[in-house]
Parts: sequence; C-alpha cells; structure tokens
Amino acid sequence: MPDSEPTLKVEKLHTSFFTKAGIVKAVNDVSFSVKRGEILGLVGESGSGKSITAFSILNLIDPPGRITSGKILFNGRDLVGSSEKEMQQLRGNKIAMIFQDPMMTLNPVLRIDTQMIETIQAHEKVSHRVAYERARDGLGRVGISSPEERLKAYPHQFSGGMRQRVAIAISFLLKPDLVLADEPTTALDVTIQGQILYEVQKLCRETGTAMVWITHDLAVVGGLADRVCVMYAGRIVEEGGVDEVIDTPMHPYTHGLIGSVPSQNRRGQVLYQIPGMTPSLLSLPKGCTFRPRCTQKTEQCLEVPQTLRTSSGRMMSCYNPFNQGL
Amino acid sequence: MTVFIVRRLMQSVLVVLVVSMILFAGIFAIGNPVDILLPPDATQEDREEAIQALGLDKPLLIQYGLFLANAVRGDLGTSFVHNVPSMQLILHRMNATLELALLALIFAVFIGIPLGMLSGAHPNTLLDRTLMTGSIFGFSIPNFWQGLMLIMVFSVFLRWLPSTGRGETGTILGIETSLATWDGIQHMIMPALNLSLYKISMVMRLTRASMRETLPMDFVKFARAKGLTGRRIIFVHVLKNIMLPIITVIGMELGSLIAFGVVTETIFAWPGMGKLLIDSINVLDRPVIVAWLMIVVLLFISINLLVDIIYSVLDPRIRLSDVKS
Amino acid sequence: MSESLATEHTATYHETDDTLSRQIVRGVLNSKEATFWLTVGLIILSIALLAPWIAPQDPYDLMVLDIMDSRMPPGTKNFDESLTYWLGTDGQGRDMLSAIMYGLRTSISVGVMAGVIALILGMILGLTGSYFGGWVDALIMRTVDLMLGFPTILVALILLSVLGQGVDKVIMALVAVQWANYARVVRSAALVEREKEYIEAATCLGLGHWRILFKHLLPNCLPPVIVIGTVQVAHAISAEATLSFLGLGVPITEPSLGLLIANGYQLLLSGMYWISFFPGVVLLLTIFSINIVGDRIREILNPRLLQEGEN
Amino acid sequence: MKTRMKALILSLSLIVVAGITNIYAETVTIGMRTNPTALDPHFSKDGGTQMISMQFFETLYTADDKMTMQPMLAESVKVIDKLTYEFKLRKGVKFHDGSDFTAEDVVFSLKRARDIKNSAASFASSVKPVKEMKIIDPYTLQITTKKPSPLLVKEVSRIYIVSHKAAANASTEDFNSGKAAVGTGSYKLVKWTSGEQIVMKRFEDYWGDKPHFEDVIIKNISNDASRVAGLLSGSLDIIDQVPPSDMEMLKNDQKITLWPVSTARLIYLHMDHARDKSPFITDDQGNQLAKNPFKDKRVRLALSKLINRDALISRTLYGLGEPSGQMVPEGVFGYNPDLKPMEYDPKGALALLAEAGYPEGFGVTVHGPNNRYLYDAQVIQTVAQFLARGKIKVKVETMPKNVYFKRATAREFSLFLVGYGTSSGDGMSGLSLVLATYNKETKMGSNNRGRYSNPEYDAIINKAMIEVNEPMREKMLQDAAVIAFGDIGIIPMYFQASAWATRSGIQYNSRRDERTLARNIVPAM
Amino acid sequence: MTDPIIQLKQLSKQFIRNLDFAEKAANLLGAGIKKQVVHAVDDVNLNIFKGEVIGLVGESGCGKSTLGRMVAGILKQSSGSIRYRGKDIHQLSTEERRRVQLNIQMIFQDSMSSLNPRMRVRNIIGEGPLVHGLTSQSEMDDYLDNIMIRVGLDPEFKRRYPHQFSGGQRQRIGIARAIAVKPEFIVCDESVAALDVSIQAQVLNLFMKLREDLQLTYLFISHDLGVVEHLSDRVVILYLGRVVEIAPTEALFEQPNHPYTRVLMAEVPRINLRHRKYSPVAGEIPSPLNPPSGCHFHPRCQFAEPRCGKEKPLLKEIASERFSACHLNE
Repeated sequence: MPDSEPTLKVEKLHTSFFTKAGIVKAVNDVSFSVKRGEILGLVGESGSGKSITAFSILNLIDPPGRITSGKILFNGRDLVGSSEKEMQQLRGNKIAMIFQDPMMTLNPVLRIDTQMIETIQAHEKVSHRVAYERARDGLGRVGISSPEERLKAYPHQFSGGMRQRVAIAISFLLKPDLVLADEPTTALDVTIQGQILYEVQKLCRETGTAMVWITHDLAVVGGLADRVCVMYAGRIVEEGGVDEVIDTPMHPYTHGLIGSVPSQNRRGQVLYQIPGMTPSLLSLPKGCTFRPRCTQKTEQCLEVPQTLRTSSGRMMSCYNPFNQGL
Repeated sequence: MTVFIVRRLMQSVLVVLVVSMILFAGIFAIGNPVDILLPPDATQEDREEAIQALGLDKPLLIQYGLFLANAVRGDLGTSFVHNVPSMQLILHRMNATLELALLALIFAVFIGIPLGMLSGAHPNTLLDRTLMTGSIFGFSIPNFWQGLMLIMVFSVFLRWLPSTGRGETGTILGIETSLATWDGIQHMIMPALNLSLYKISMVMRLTRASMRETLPMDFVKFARAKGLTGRRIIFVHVLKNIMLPIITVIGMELGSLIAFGVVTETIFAWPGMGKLLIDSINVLDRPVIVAWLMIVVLLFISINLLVDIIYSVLDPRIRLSDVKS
Repeated sequence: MSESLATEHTATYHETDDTLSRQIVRGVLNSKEATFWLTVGLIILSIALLAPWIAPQDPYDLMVLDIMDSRMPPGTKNFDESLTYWLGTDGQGRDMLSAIMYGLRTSISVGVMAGVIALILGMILGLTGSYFGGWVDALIMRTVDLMLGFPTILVALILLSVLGQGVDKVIMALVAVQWANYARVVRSAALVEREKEYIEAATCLGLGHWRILFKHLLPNCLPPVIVIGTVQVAHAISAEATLSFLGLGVPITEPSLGLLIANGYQLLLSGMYWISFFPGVVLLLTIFSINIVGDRIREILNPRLLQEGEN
Repeated sequence: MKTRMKALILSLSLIVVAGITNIYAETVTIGMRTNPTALDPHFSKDGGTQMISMQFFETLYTADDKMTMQPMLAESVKVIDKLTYEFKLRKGVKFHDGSDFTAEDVVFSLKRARDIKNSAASFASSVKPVKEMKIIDPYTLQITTKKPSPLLVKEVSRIYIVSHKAAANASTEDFNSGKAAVGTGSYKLVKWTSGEQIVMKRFEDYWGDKPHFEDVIIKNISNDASRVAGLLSGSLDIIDQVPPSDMEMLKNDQKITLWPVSTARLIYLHMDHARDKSPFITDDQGNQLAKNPFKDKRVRLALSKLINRDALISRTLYGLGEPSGQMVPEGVFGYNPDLKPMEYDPKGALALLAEAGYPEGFGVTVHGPNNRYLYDAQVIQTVAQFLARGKIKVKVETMPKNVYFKRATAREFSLFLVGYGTSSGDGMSGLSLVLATYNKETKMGSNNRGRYSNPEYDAIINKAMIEVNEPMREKMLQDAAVIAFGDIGIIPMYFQASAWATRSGIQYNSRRDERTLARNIVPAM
Repeated sequence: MTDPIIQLKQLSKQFIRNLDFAEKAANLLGAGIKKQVVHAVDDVNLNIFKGEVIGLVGESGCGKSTLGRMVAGILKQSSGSIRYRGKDIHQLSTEERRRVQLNIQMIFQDSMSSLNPRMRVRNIIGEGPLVHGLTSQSEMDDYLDNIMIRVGLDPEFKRRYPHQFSGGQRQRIGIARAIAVKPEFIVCDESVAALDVSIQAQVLNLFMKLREDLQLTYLFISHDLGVVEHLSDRVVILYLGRVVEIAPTEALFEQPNHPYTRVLMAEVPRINLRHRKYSPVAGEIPSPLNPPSGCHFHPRCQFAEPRCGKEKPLLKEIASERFSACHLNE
C-alpha cells in the first residue's frame, strides 16, 4: 500500500435517523480522510454528528438510523454495504474504537482477562494461553503495573482512568490500522486526562495507527492532533492543519468557537459568544445551517455553500469566510 | 460475607419472632378450635375438658412462651386434629408442593427467558407486541379461573388430562415424585401450567425490560466494536448481566409459587401444603397453621439467602463491596 | 443579550405544554391498542355503575328469584316467558347476566377502594419515611419488607380468616397487603428525587419542610405511583376474586365475580359451564383492560421508553 | 381332536377369564372423602377417624345400617338395678394377633378412653357415668354407674375395644404404624399412609360373617371431583359422599350404580325464643324491632309453612335429602311415625303472619355456616327465597364454620341454620340437647342455641333421662317430640342424604350413619 | 479590603457510616470491620470579601461541592463555623438565619435536575420571592418579567415547564431563581460544566454582567482551570478535602507554588499549546476513604521528602495574599 493512500477516506457520507417526528440528518455530506500515523481531531459541539460519524464508519448505526449514501473507503475498500460478517472481522481487528465513558464501556460482570482474550480469539485462531499472554502484554503497554494480577480483576475494581487504559489496551491489542476515539478523556480529571493522552500519543507513534479523535474540546485537539475537522449540525464546516485552523479560522462558526474559549489572553473580558443555539437536526435551517447564528450572513447563505479547498490542504464551506486572504 | 450472613440471620430471627407473635395472637383471635373439633352434639362438659386437654385455658402469653420454648427445640406443636407433630404433617405434604413449584419455576424460566429475550431483541415488532400483549394477558387472567378453564377444556371437553389429584408417584433418587410415572406427569401438567403462567409472563417482561436496558449500554456497543459475534454478545455479555435481576425475582417468585399453591392445590386437589393450610384454617388447627407459616417463613428466608449468595457469585460488584464493608 | 433572546425563540424542544394528566391521556390515545382497551374498560365501568338501571333482574331481590329456575342454560326463558336468561342462571335461579353486572359493581368498587386507601396510606408512610429517615424510616421499611416478603394472597388469606367475611373486611385485608407496595415505590422515588438538586435549591430558598415535601417532592414521586396504582387496582380486583373463590371474601348474597365463579365451580365438571365461565370472562376483560392501559401509562411515564416509542 | 382342542382352548380361556375376574373381585378400592386423623380409635370422635376405626375395631353394641342397636362383642346386657349393668360377652372372639377377647380388654379400653391425653374430642364423657367395673368372669362384666344412666349401654358402646396386650402403653404413633392397632374387626390393618390410603386385609379368624372382599384399599380423596373421576376411570370401585352436582350425571351412567340413603342428620332452623328484642330482627327500615316475633307460635308455624321442602331438596340439594318433621328418621329409637313434615303452604303462612300482626312481614337476617353441611350456603339462600314469599325481608349471612359456631353458641343470631346428627341411634340425645331448656348445671339443652323452653316438654325428657325401661322410654320420647314439634321449637327441614356410587357389579349396603364400611360392600345380586 | 462577607473557620465535614448491629456482631467474631469516615472537607479556612469572585478548583472527590453546599446552607458542617458578616450562621435566630439563607444562593451544575420538572418556570422563579414576601401575587408578573429579561429569558415563556427549554436556557432559569430573592452571595457549583462551549460563553458572560449589575459575590466551583482563570479574582485549590493553595488568579497561574498546583497547571489543555509531548503524572487520585498520611499529595509528588508522608503541612502565607500548604516552602 502506497503511503500516500489514506487509511480511511470518507466521501460524502450521509447518515440519517428515521424517527416518527421526522428525519434526523445526523451526518450530512461529510468527507474527510486520515493517513497512516496521523491523528485527526474531529471537533464539534453536542449534536453535531461527530459520534455518529464514528459509528457509521464501524457500521454500528442502529435502526431507525442508517447510512443513506456516501463511501467509506478503508484501505481502499468501501465499507458501505459490506456484510455484517465482513464488518465483524474488521471491528476490533483493523478498526478499533474507544468510548467516552470508561465506567460504562467494560462489561461489569466479566473479568478483564475474559474481555481481552475474547477480542483476540474473535479474530485470530490462537490458544487461550497465547491470547492470555498477549492480553497481559497489552495491559503492560498502557502503563498498568502488575498486569498479571490486574487481568483477574473485574472492572469495578478499577478507577475511571484505569478502565480507560484497559479500553485503550483492548483497542490496540490487534494493532489496528485505525482507531476511532470518541471523547475518551471527557469524563476524566485533568491529571488523569494527561496520563491517557500520553499513552495514546505513545501508542500511535509506536504502531503508526491512524486515529480519529473526536472531542468538543479545542484545547485537547490543539495539543494532540495533526489536523482538525470542525463539525456543525452534521456537516464539516472547516478542515485543516491544527495550527492553521486555530490561529486563522475561516468559517464564522470556527471563529466564534475559538472566541468562546476562555483563555489567558482575555482574562476577565467579555467572551465572544455565538448567539443562539445549535439547531435541532429535525428542522435544519435552509441553506447554510449556521446562517441563523452567523454574523457574516448574506442572501447568498440561503443556499448550501460549496466546499472550498485551498492549495494548502485547507477546506471550508462558507460564502463569507474570515481570513480570506490566507 | 460474614457480615452479610450475620445480618441476614439476625433479620431472619427477628422476622420469625415477629411473624410468630402476630400469628399466634391473630389465630388466637379467630376462635376456639374446640368448637370445630367437637361433634355438634358435644356437651358443655366435653368442651371444657377439651379446652383443658389442649392447654387452651392458659393465658395467651404463657401459651406463646410454651410454643417458643418448644419451637427452639424443633417441636412446632402437635396438631389438634391429627395428633401428630405439625412439622411431620407439613413436611409430608411439602414434597408435592415443592415438586409442583419447581416444575412451574422451570416452565417460567425456560419459556419466559427465551421469549423475553426474543422480544427484547426485536423491540416494537409485531412479534414483540404480540408477546407483550400475551404476557399482560398472562398476568391478568385470574389464577383460579385459569385453572377452572384448563379443567373445562382439557378434562371436561377434550378429556385429555385428569383434573385432580397427584396421580401415581414413583421414586427417583429416593425422592417420591409424580414425575416418575406417566400418570403422575399427566396429573402434573395442568397444575404446573396453572401455577406458572403468571410467572412466565412476569419473567418474560422482566427479561425484556432488562434486555431493553442492557442492549443500549456502552459495553454492548463496545463488544460489537471489538468485533464479537452477535451470539457471544447476547449469550455472554448481555445474558450474564440480565440474569442478575432475573435471579432475584425468580428467587422471590419461588416463595410466591409455594403460596400460590394454595389456590392451585385447591382447584386441582393437589395433596400439597397449600391444601393443608386451607384445611387447617377451616378447622382452626392452630399448631398446624402456625407451624405451616413458620416453615414457609423459614423457607422464604433460606431461599432469599440462597438467592443473595448466587447473586453475589454472579455479580462481582456485590462480592467486593461486601468484603470492603 | 437581546440577540440571544431573539434567536432562542426559535428552538424549543417540546412545543407542548404538558401537565401530568394531559401527558397520560394523550399518550394513551396515541396507541390504538390502549385506546381500544380503555374503551372496553370504560364500558365495563359504566356497566358496573349503571347495573341497577340496566340489569334485567335485581339479583339481590329474593322476591324475584325462583329456585325452580336454577341452573338454566343460556337462552332459557323463565316460566311466564317474561325474561330470557341470556347467560343462564345459577344454582339459586339468579339471572347470570344481572348477577355479573352487579358482581362487577362489587368487584370494581372493592378493587378501587382498596387501591385508593392503600395508595394514600402507603404514600404518606413512604414519603414520611424517606424524608425524615432515621428510626421512623427504618420502622416503616422493615414493616414494608416484612409485608412484601410474603405473597399477597397468603397474607390476605390469614388476615381474612382472622377478620371474617364482608366487603369491608376484604378491603381492609387488601389495603393491608397493598400499602407496602406504594410505600416502597414512593419511598424509593422520593429517595431519588430527594437527592436531586431542585430539592437543594428549595432548601436554599429557605422554603419550609412541608412545602418541600408536598409541593416539590410529592408531585415528582407521582409517576411511579400512578403506574403501580393501575397494576395494584387490577391486582386487588383479582385478589378479591381469589379470596371470594376460596370462600373468604365477600358474603354469598352479594356475589362478586369471584364468588359467582366459585358457585359454578362444582357444576363445571357436570358440563354446566356458564356459571363459572361468563363471570370469569368479564373478570378477565376488566383486569386485562386495566393492565393494558396501565402498561401504556408506564411507557408514557418512563422517559427512556417514551423516546423509544416515538422512534 | 378338533373338538378336544376347542374344549381345551375354551376351558383355558375360561380359567383365564375366571382368574382375572376372580382377582378383580377379591380386591376392592374405596374412594373415601374423609381422612382419619389417627388410627387410635380412642383419640377422636371425629367422623373420619371413627369410620376407619370401625373397620378394625368393634364395640359392645353397635348400631346397624338403620341405626338400630344390635349386640356385637356383648351378647346381652342385664339391668341388675338402677345403677348396675351386667354384660355377657361374646365367646370365641379373637383379636387380629390371635389372642382371645375377654372382659379385661373391655375394662382396659374403657379406661384408656377415659384417660386419653391431648385430645380435643375424646370419649371421656361417654365413660363418665361409670363408677366401677367388675370382672365377674372372663365373659361377664358388671358396670356400676354413679347415677341412673339409661344411655349407658349406648355410651360405652361408642368405645372401641382394643387388645389390652397390644395397646398397653401404646401411643397414637403406635396405632398409626399398626403396632397397636389390633382389634377384633372383620378387617385388619396392613398399612396406613397418612392422607393417602389405608390397605386392609380380611381377618380370616373373624367371629361373625366374613366380609366378601379379601383385600381392601381405602383411598382418602377429599376432593369431590377426584373421587368421581376415579370412579369413572375405573381406578376406584366405590366412592362415598357423591357430590350432589354429579348425581344427575352418575344416574345416567349405565356403568354406575347409586346407593343413596338419608342420614340421621337433621338440618333445621333455630329461632331466638328467649329474648324480647332479638338482634337481627328489624322493621322495614332496618331498625331493631321492639318485639320478638318468634315468641309467637303463629309466626314460627308460618315460617315452617313457607319452606318448600320438596323444592329445596330437588333443586338445591339435587335430591339428596328427605323432608323431616322431627328430630330423628325412621329406625332410630324415639322416631314418631305420626309426626309428618310440614306442608308447603304459603297462603296459610301469609294468613298466620297477618293474624300475628305482621301482614307486611318483618326484617330478619338468616345466618348459617358455609362449609359445615352439604350445600349449606345454598340452602340458606334458598330458605331466604322461601321466607321472602311471606313478605319477610330476609338478609343472608354465611360464614366459615369456625366463626359461625362460636357466634351461634354466643347467641348472636336470631334465625339460623344448624344441623344435628344423631349418631348413637337414640333420639334421646337430640331431644335433650337441642330442645330441652338450657341449663348449665345439668348440661341439658346445651345445643339449644335458640333457648326454646317448655316446662311440659322438659318434664317428660327429665323422666326419660332416668327411665331404663326401653319401651316406656320410647313412648316418652315420642310424646316429647309431639310437644316440641307441635310447638315449632325448631323448624325441621330435612335429613341430609348421602349416596355411594359403585361400578356395576358390586353393591353397597348403605348405612344411615353415612359410614363406609368395607364389610358392607358385596357383589351385586 | 473591608471585612469579609463570608468567613470559613476550620470548616470540616465528615461523612460517617457507623457500623450497624450486624457488623458489630461480626466484629466480635473477628471480622475486623471498621466504620467508614470520609473527610470530605478538612479544616478549611477562607475569607471571602464583598464583590470578589473566588474560584474553587479541584479534581473529582476533592470536596469542592461539599464545601459549596455547606456555604449555601444545604449541608451542615461537622465542625468549624461559617460566619456571615461576622456572625456565626448556626447561632442566629431562626428569623435571622432565614434572612441570611436568602442572601446566599446557589446555582447548580445539572440544569435538568436542579429545576423541578413538575413546576412551571413562573413558579420555579417566583416561589421564593412570594414565600418570603419579596413580591405579591399581584405584582408577581412584573417582578418575574424583570428578572427573566435580566437573565436573557423571554418572559413569554414563564408558563412553560423546564423540559421545554434548552440546556443553556435552563441554566438561565436556575440563575433567575437564585437572583429572584436578591442575594448578595452566590455559590456556583460547576454551573457551566455541562454546557457546550458556545453556550458556556453566553452563561459566563451573564455571570460577569450580573456581578456588575447586582454587586454579587461568587464562590465559583469548577474543575475547569480555564473558566476559573477567566472569571476569578482569587483561586483556592483543593486536594482531597484540604486547601493546598490560595492565591490571586494571575499570580497563581504565572507562578504556582504547591507541587499539585504545578501539576495541574502543566496538564491543563490550552488552546494555544499545540503538538504537545504529554508526560504522565504519577499515580491516581487516592480514595477519600483512606487518604494518604501526612501531605495527601506526597505519593504523587516528585519532590516528596520523608517528612511529607508523616506530617500534615499547614496552610501558610508565603507571600502577600498567597498561601500554600507544602513543607517545601520551609
């Protein structure tokens, strides 16, 4: 596989939920890609569709939701329309996922070893002994001391941070090509978050795994990711290198979002606030979904803006972007 | 675990004491058993003699004290009517009741859980709605009437199954049971079904509710994201979690199966403990009533203790919290 | 600030202005099945209420009963052909149709009265226990545990054998076995609600204990109470029937459905099915309709299930 | 050859058939409603126990199928003086264990019955009049009483004679296991499984006529439907206490024969005679009436006339009853053939009520048990229907017997249904307990819950109590009955009937005392 | 500065679970069960002055919410005292205490659970003022309109129920309820933690505006250093129930003294720090059930000395207005 080929390439993905109240377009025309060894930050506020995007990639959308169109190319192969069996072979093996709430991700009534070994044995025909040893090594790699002992424990005997480490160890057990991390540090304390970020960064670097890091926290993305996609109401509104996007945001939403973050520079000052609130996905505004909250809006915005790509690899969809000169 | 058992035992002793006290006083209030035991042409003299013979002339507190003192020694009194130890009388009938209750429980578990899982795995489908409406039907239909209808259909009209009695019994592993003979099995089908229909519905609904609660949990999604097969997820990850509430309920239900035996045994003339209770109430055979309830209380308590122990084996969280405390 | 005011107008999550009762009514009417059974239940209820005016015979009036008309099969006419026994007659020559209408009256009133009294009693005790805690709570809850440890029918049976027969006694026995359910549900709901921050906020606002208890805590404990209330009323009706069937319930001259069934029990084997069958069907319909509607209410009041239902 | 072959086959098959039928005929399985509480015959007077005791044990005298007293273990009794009876005992009687029956066994049994412990219903009162027992020789026994006791022979004849050797120091347990259950009866115990069945075998050394069936199994099946089902399915040969509701069905079954009999249990209505204001007697509005109408004989008579005994028996009791106008049925000592059941006469009743000052009736609650007598609750309702025809506003209240009898004895009721079963074969007990003036000291009228009181009647009864001349005593009882029933002291309604059902091929010689005796089962004629 | 409006003196709160009878009995059998004591708040001294914003920072389980609830009068302290304008709150007469209680209000984290779901907005906000006679039934509407507009809510919505609002709006209702009784002092317990960034900014701005308009004093509890830094005048750092450092905000962020504060500062994600190399802090946050001896932080502290494991460091003034509890400062 040539290095330039992205590990994951999502093209014009649409995922909708067909509810009694109407169609919820949770993911709306989303395209992005991640290369080997790259960490992509997927940033957005609640309800922006970032988690649904991740679940769409694994084809874990439950009814009444489903992928309505688009392509998900994983190592060049389109996952949309793959059989459940094919997906099962990929999940946990080639594509792994880390969940938000470490207290809920592990099965409370199964021992850690069971939960790790079953993952290995689901994909590789290896003896219990071998699987056990690999599980033990996996635990060691995420910085858990005396893994031998810890394997026999139940999840409730662990703190939140430790559980998240276990979940990460499980995700990296089979050296996947891609890891989808859905806000894995949101529920953790600052010092513990630091520990987790350290482990993840280390593992990605060691294994060359591509990673999609989903979060609402721009600051975490800034520290961790190489590139960032900003989602709003089911769409990606801006994409680019971390420095570029944060330092010179083009889309008014990104601009507003960064302005809203309290930081050292603006202590005590009135924060920039994006007026209004996130629209209901059931009744999205016509045209640009950000239009009702946008300070830059014009008549033109009543139509969905085209996605613009710049030569430097940046992308955004807005008629009246900031920092246009760049 | 020690604390747990100590606490449970102390609670149990208290419960037994309180229940026995209430019972003793309550049944004392019902009336004098002598009126029932004596033939209608008995004279006043006969009455007084009988009262003395049975020790009913002593004050209630003394009677209770004597009862307690004997109970501690394992003697729950001698039946006024049968002149044999109440305990022996009850234990003799217990077999038939437990047999029926266990079969009903087996029905409830092996029909209720699979149907509930099926329903919970396919929510809001026609199947689910049919099963759920069926289960509401199941616990709406009054137990005794359901028994009558079973008799009407299968015994009176179709003449397939015998309507009453226990039938022939045989011995399996030294236990006398109706399951050992074909005749016994035929006799048992209807009572067991009658007893279990309500429980099947309950277990089914409970299983479904647990499924509905468990399936959206993150750990299920995580298991899917790990690439596990649907079968492993349902039968290992989900089942082990939903078994916890189900086991608690089943344990409690075993107790109520024994109690509901009172109705079923009356209808199907099943020679179990339940009928003994009704008969004893009718003749105010106080030692038997009190002993019956004492034994049932003890039975309940032991079942609950057992369930809690099983629970703690199944749920690692319970086990640890107990050690920690 | 005016900016945000203007835009927040546009997005409110639920447009409806729901009170608890409206929410329930709307929810029930949203389901065809529940609506159907609600209608059946209401018809049964009106039959029970109107029995004295619509029943062909007053089954309690000994003057109109004729022992010579006893055990007539459905459709038989009485001797001067003035009355057709559409559902047959019982062993005393009572018109079964009338007896069922009147029996329904007894059954439903016993069930509802027992349910309401138990609800009030249980709610007061449960709420008191949860709010004050300590030994009051311990005493109440240990009693509740004790009551719930035993199956309803067993406790009621023993109680009735002490109390004797009669509608009032049955109600007493049913209240005695049911209050504990309410107390437990109210208490556990109250314990959950009590931990919620709106109670802390009320404390912070310096509101009195009773005000917090009745204006803040109580209304929020109602949904589970309503849910088990329906189940318990159905259960009470069923339990009354069972007790009467066992001969420990209502008096024989004013038979409830359970007693009607009991009266026909012996005759069932001789092929005289109608005496037990028809009252049973009505009893079943009554309980079933309450349970179906109750089940729907449970769905409505359980927010998680509601979302599911809306999908 | 051919014919011989045929003959052989024929004879073989005959043997086989005969063998089968023979085996079949030798064992009989009884479905019995009641259940013995113990096999100790002295433990309880309770009917179920006595019925079983009667299979194995015998008494000095016994009531026959018609309830007439007949000698059994005693051959004769001589009244020596007012206080002394001399019994001549039967010779050559053997116990099941082979030992001889002598006077010693009688003395032992009578003493044992007196001293039995822990029993609610012992026979102590039957032996009470006995002052002294003197064994003259092994077959002659003299019993001296404390005071004249005309019923002594009947009373001591209630006590089953057990073997003084086998039963010495025996507990109830020993009887139940069979160890001490050694009697002189025509069957001996093989095995008892409490609550289930009793297996018995014919006692080949029995002194009298030997019963027909060698092996008898009594199954205790209290559930009516089960007994019927057992009979229909062929697993039972005979059942007792056929449920009334099944009478019709069984009557129409070709393979079943019914053997009904009316018993000596009288079902009657008691009225409150004593009080001026009776608790459950009200006016139309439900207020208590200041006057007790039952004190007026016309009202009592009207009530009796209102009861349509035939309809009650045919509709409510499915025919299982016999209308009655007195305490005892025909055949029982003291029966008066002149006392006929009251005619159903609603018009006459209305006239009487009007005459007594109740043209529009009054209100009354009829009380009764709901689990004591055959269809008791139904009977009470039907009675209420009848009374309603006399414009009486009737309410009905039934309750379980345990509550009912306590309240009835406490005289809480005004009009109530009770039964009295004469079990001794002598009308004396009923007349003295139910209708004689209540007297706590003398125990007279202890079942007189209505407190009927008639000095004239009491005088005759008191005389009869000490009269040892049987024909004279019988006349006294008959005269007394005329007074009490003419006065409507109680309203007799019917004698409860009972029926046995057998498969065709056997018959049961039904007994008025409702007892199911294995020896009464014989092949059908 | 003038006299403090709130003074916390040696304030402590322990949650004790006593042994029940069974456990005592089990102990006789040698089970060795001990009663559980959680020192949620341990000997806290703090003065809060009129008009200032105190940021209270700490990780989960450090007792910051417990402290806030004691100040707000929801929980009673186990020992120590809370003084309001110099008077011990628990020694006031009932009437006075009620008045003080109204002066101290609280705004909660979970906007859903902090609003009674069965009450209309009108009653949620208006109940307090009405009960305490700050307004009457007839003037209620004007009173409410005034407050609702002040917090950015449309008065049209006052007949609605809480679930009909978005998270941000609900938080505004909570704020309106608090200011409706005209308090001087408001405890904000993680009041913006559950909100999206863009909404959080709106609410933070509202807090600042209200502070100016109504001369409010805040105790602002948060785990988010960024928010605290933005809003507070002084910051208090809690670790396992103890105050480890108090300092004016700028000073603290520029030069954290306590090793724990330093770790915290180092780990906090900042939007202007990119492509960081994370380095892990040692250890986990210990359970408050059995905290480490001496300085609670010593097992995780890279500078720990033997003494730190034995002796509890006292909070000492290390510079003007700066306090820290660390043996290293000596």
